[in-house]
Amino acid sequence: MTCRRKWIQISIIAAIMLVLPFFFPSGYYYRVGALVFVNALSVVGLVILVGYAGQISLGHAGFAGIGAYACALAPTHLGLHPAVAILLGALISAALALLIGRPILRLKGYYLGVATLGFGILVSMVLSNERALTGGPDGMSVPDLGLRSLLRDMGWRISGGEFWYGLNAVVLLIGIWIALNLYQSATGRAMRALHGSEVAAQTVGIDVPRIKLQAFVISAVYASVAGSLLALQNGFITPEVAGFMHSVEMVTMAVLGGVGSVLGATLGAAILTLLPQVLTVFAEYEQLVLGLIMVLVMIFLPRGLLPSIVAKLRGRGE
Amino acid sequence: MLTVEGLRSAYGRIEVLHGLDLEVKSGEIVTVVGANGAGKTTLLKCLSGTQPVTAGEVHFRGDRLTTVPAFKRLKRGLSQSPEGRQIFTNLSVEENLRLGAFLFTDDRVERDMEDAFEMFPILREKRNLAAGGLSGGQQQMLAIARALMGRPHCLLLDEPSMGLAPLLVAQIFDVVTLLRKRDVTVLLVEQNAFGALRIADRGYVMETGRITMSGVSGDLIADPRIREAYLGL
Amino acid sequence: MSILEVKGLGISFGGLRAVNDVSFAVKPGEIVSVIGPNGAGKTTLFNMISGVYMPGVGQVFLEGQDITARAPYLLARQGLTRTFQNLQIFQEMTVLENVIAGFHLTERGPIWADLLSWPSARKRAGEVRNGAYELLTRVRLEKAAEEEAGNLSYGALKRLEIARALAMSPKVLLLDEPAAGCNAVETEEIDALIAELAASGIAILLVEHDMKMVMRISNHIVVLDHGEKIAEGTPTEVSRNPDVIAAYLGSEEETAHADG
Amino acid sequence: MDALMQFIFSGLTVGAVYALVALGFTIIYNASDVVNFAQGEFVMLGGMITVFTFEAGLPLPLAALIAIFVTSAVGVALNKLAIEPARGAPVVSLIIITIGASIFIRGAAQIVFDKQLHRLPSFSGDEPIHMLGATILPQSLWVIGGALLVFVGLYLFFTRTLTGKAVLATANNRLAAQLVGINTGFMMTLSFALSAAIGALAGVLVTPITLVGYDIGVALALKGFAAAMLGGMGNPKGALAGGLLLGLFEALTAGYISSQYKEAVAFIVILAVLFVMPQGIFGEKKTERV
Amino acid sequence: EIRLGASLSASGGAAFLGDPEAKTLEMLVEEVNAAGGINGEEIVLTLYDDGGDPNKARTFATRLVEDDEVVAIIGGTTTGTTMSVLSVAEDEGIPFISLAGAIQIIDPVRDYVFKTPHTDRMACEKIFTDMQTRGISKIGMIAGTDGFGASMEAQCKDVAGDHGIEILVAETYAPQDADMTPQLTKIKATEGVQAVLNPGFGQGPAIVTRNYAQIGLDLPLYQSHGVASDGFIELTGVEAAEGVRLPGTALLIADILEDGDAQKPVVMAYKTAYEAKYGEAVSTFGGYAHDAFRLMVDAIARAGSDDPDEIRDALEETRDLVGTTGIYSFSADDHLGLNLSAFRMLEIRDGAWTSID
Ligand SMILES: Nc1ncnc2c1ncn2[C@@H]1O[C@H](COP(=O)(O)OP(=O)(O)OP(=O)(O)O)[C@@H](O)[C@H]1O
Ligand SMILES: Nc1ncnc2c1ncn2[C@@H]1O[C@H](COP(=O)(O)OP(=O)(O)OP(=O)(O)O)[C@@H](O)[C@H]1O
Ligand SMILES: [Mg+2]
Ligand SMILES: [Mg+2]
Repeated sequence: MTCRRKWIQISIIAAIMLVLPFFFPSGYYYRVGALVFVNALSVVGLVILVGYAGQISLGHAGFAGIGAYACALAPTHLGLHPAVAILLGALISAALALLIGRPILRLKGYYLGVATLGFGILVSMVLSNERALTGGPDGMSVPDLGLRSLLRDMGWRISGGEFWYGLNAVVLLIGIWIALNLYQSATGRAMRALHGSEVAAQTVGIDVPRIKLQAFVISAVYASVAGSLLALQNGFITPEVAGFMHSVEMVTMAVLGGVGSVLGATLGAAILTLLPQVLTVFAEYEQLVLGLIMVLVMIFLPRGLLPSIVAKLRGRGE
Repeated sequence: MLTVEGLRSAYGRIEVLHGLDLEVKSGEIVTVVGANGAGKTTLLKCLSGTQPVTAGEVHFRGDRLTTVPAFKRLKRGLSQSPEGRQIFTNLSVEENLRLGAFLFTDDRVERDMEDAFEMFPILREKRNLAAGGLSGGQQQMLAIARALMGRPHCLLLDEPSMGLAPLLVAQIFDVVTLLRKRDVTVLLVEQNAFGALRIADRGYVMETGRITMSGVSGDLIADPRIREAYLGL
Repeated sequence: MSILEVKGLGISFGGLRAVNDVSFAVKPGEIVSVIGPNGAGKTTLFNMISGVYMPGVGQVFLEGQDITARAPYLLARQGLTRTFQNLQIFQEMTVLENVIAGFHLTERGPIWADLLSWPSARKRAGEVRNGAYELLTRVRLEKAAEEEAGNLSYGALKRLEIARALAMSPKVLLLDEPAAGCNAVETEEIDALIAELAASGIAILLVEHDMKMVMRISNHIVVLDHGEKIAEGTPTEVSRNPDVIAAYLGSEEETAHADG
Repeated sequence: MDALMQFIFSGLTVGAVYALVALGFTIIYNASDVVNFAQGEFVMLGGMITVFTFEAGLPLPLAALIAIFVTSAVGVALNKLAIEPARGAPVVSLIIITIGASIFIRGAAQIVFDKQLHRLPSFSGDEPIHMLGATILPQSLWVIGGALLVFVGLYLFFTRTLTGKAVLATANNRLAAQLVGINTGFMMTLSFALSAAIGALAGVLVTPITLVGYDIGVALALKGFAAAMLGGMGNPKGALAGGLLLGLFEALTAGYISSQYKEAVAFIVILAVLFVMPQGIFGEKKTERV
Repeated sequence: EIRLGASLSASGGAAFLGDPEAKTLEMLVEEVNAAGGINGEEIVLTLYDDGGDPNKARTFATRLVEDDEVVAIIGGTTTGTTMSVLSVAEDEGIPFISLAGAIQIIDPVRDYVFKTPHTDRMACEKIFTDMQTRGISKIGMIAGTDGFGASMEAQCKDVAGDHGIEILVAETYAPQDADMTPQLTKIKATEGVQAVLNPGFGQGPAIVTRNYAQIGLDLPLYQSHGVASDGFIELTGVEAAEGVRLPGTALLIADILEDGDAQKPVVMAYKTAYEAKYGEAVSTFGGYAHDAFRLMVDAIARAGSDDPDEIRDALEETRDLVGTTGIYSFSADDHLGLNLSAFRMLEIRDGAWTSID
């Protein structure tokens, strides 16, 4: 039953991804779509950490930064192919998450928040201070993934926007599929259980520190891959990608969409990515309206968009 | 003193109280018994204002109470010792008691606190410790003592004997009896139905959100249906 | 041969000797009750045995192995689990999922299998689900299976905790006031359940203030007061012990008064 | 030696700024468990409103009072319009509300005021005071004094007054607080008003040193948050100590190790402290038993 | 109509730069349209605020090209945002004039990319030349860690040797730091330092300058063009600012320019119009936007078409266009087209700018 729900969810998203381009008036919309998918990917990862396991992170952009710079640095300095660099970035992120996760995850609530915040800041500081390597705050360019020219050689000509829209969509679908698998698995349940009560989780045999660590590492890998994809499609990267504001943006997307829900995360990412694009008509008032919308959503849909709406719909049904 | 008419209440869209009528007269001890999930706690929460009422009316000492916010009900003389104790775990025992008398600043606060310590000497021993560190039963004592600090005309007790040792259970029932002498009315929800009915004047039986029986305590104790369903005799 | 053995266990909280030099043993299939006044140290004793607190002194043995201060999840893997006096429920999961979580040790597998929804992982999940339903039926919560656990009444939650603990198929089960919040009839049901569990060979350590229940089902009783063991023995021995009567039970009349 | 003194003075000045922000967090946190990420915006409003009213010709003390008053009103409005309607929402949602509110306030400030930087004249002139071989600006003493004063006030409020206890009770168990007759809604309003007032006061005091612009809030909120966590959230002692320590770490690192990595070092110290004391230096363990 | 696009950092960390740039563009578009547009065609400006975020800047650049169908883009307040916009402009063949400082924007030369501000390197050279004439050879440096400060710091370190300047000590501060006395105390304690250079923008340089006075450092202090506006003197205070030197543009000293100066009419016109419209002082950055706009309008007018490629070609043929920053002449291998003479060495005396060239 739950398995069927998983496939329904994935099919709905896939269908939306497929149908949307028919309504795109210009190439710009592919770009925005591709961004939505990348952001959604990192937010889905965050849902595993925050929504499932109940552990906050205010520094997850740090992992995005690592993934992004792996794709910028490894090809230039190590001569690796960018695709390999994505894996390398994910590996480094995972290793780092493993390393710092142990001590950090002993902390609770806001204390964990400040520790992860510190991690994120350290990463972005290294990225912007080690100018010789990373180009400093001005950033550095990222080589092309090369996949598009490969496709072209095979006789399939697509624009950059279309290419990234497609690639990110596929990666996001895989990310969602994995997150949904996890949700209904033993590990995912253990994560949600320790979220409810750590002592009780322990008494049923759940190795709480280990499960927390798993959530942390998995979500770090999501962020890292998202960071890599972002860097590759932009062709240029600055330390902003690892900055505090990006971390906050990720958490906001997760909470806005509904922090326990993978689909909600996608929705949250979509909305917060689209909003600034829509709000440009307000020019000066953009920030004002953005803040207002955030507040209003949380007031009227306090559990996040998707869960609250679902609850409302159910209510009417009964 | 306290009258409830047609009370309905729901969690979300699931109604759990389906129109209750109930009356507590001044100076009476009235008990409500019922199985797990019957809605006893929900009833008390409606009376103390911490659970919204969807229909029906609550009147207390002549005033309509139905829409009065929870924090104003203590001022009117209605105090509750809630299920799950709900003490301030991060504050000390003494601060918990002091806050029980939040509405008062006169000298009587000190005396009431002394009374509380008389009643539960262990609380005096632990007065400066965080209440969260107390044992389960000690927390229960604190919750009752705190409710008394509010100088109620009517006291709502939700399973006051839960987690208390036999000696203390007896003592709690003694306290309730004593309160009547001080003109405090008591509405008592208890799983220890036998003990509760013994000290109560009247009793109500609740089943899945409805009152199914009511009467003078003695009659209820004698009623075979009750003896079988709730007293296990 | 005893399965659980406690030797000279003690702990202090800033000067207060909450538990002091307590020893006793439990055999498989035996029900041992720990009774004593409020604040006597019963829950603290449980906390030390189950690894939630680190004992100041003393040792705990499980099947002859020293398990003192071992992490709770490791103890769970060795077959020792417990319920809590202050409910510890996975509030935002459904009732059924709470019990499934209790099957964690049966269900868990390699993480990649979980991430990729490998057939083996799905198979295990399916089996566990059925087991969970059975347990819910046993504590009469099957109707509430899909309900969010936070919505249950207090008494129902107590039973849910027991079901979750049973999901572990423990060898030693610590129950902290399982009948609190249940009326006399409901208590009898829990009685029966506990007796049944003991009959199946589980060693049960019970804390409970309902003396009728304790006297009825215990094989052995340990009495604590102010952290010290003041008496132990069969229900009859203990109930006649003047120290126990003074510290805990009160006079016959009072006991009757309290328990009906 | 002289250099060390100079680093210490610098650290205390900056630390006092952090401490003021951290102290501002304390009250709202104590009333609701919410870290109000709009706290930095209160500081900004305090500074900006003072600058604009002062430039409009009002005397500085009056301008400052108006700023504090108006900012408190903004705090109350924030509570009434955004926090209270969301009652019962999970804490993360409330935090997102405060983040949204901070974006909103910043957006409003850039329209109502401008995007320029501004400065107020120092209260007691700019002549540096020479002490122990180093120099300190009189305005720094104002800031340090302000932080101490707010600390003492808050400390007394939470330990000596029934209202203070009622605020703590509200966060600890809102249901129980209502049962003992505490108007929890009012306690929230009160704490937002006080927090905002403290923030605004900080803004007035630090503007002569750090200048003020519509977007200074985020960085301040961040540092104040880190300081509060270092000291232990919710405890005025922790806020003061955390702020001053953070300032000192930064100044000493800048002086002796590397100015480039001074924030990094500060965060590493925070991580190290939390490793040993997971509740911060003065943070009390929440006592919840199983 | 002619569609122009812009992506600027009107908010965020670089709002300082982006805000006057945006205001300038809006003002000038109005002005040109009021005067009949370009060759009778009205200009339609689509302006986006990227908040200093390169990722957003790229999205907006794509939007400008694909959705708004602009024929040319002005913008990229910071180097990071410029680099993001740049690749879109290159890919799509849209002429783009950047308002950011880094040399990497036009070196190597890219077909469609131009820029108006001096490079950081030029600012460093101007400063070092001035130091040389004062006999200064050993200096300390304190730079902001923001893009502007870090980039200029790196450039200065790079060219210092060419001018016989040795950097004895280099410190940094974060953009929103409240006190820089530790760093300055370290510089003060460094043996042999003859002057201090502070690349940075925003409040940092003002606080550095005030701390400089506080700890009694009496060496010459050089600021960068990043703070070349009257606001800097206000924020710093007249006393502390006394004697500070920086490389600035004609715009700052419009009032005291000699009458024969070619730039005088241009800067006066811009300054008067801007200050009248917005009630705030002009800044160098607004000047960059002004120049970019003028260059673009001039090129479009000469091209006589709104074909991006023709505009690009016309831009590259620009000769002796007088702007507020300097006089521009682009060529196939120079897409900046300014020389060092565009910079003027300024000193603050009695709370006012004076030219010391
Ligand atoms: N927060 C809640 N949300 C949804 N449903 C609830 C909630 N609390 C209680 N219920 C439901 O309301 C009904 C009545 O519960 P209540 O707690 O009032 O029972 P009770 O008589 O006090 O039981 P007990 O003796 O176990 O304490 C139960 O069916 C319960 O599942
Ligand atoms: N974490 C703690 N901090 C401080 N004191 C504690 C702590 N845990 C237990 N205590 C104290 O130790 C004593 C024993 O408590 P415990 O909870 O074990 O009692 P109990 O026998 O379970 O009582 P009850 O029957 O009321 O549940 C009590 O006085 C309690 O206040
Ligand atoms: Mg109940
Ligand atoms: Mg106990």
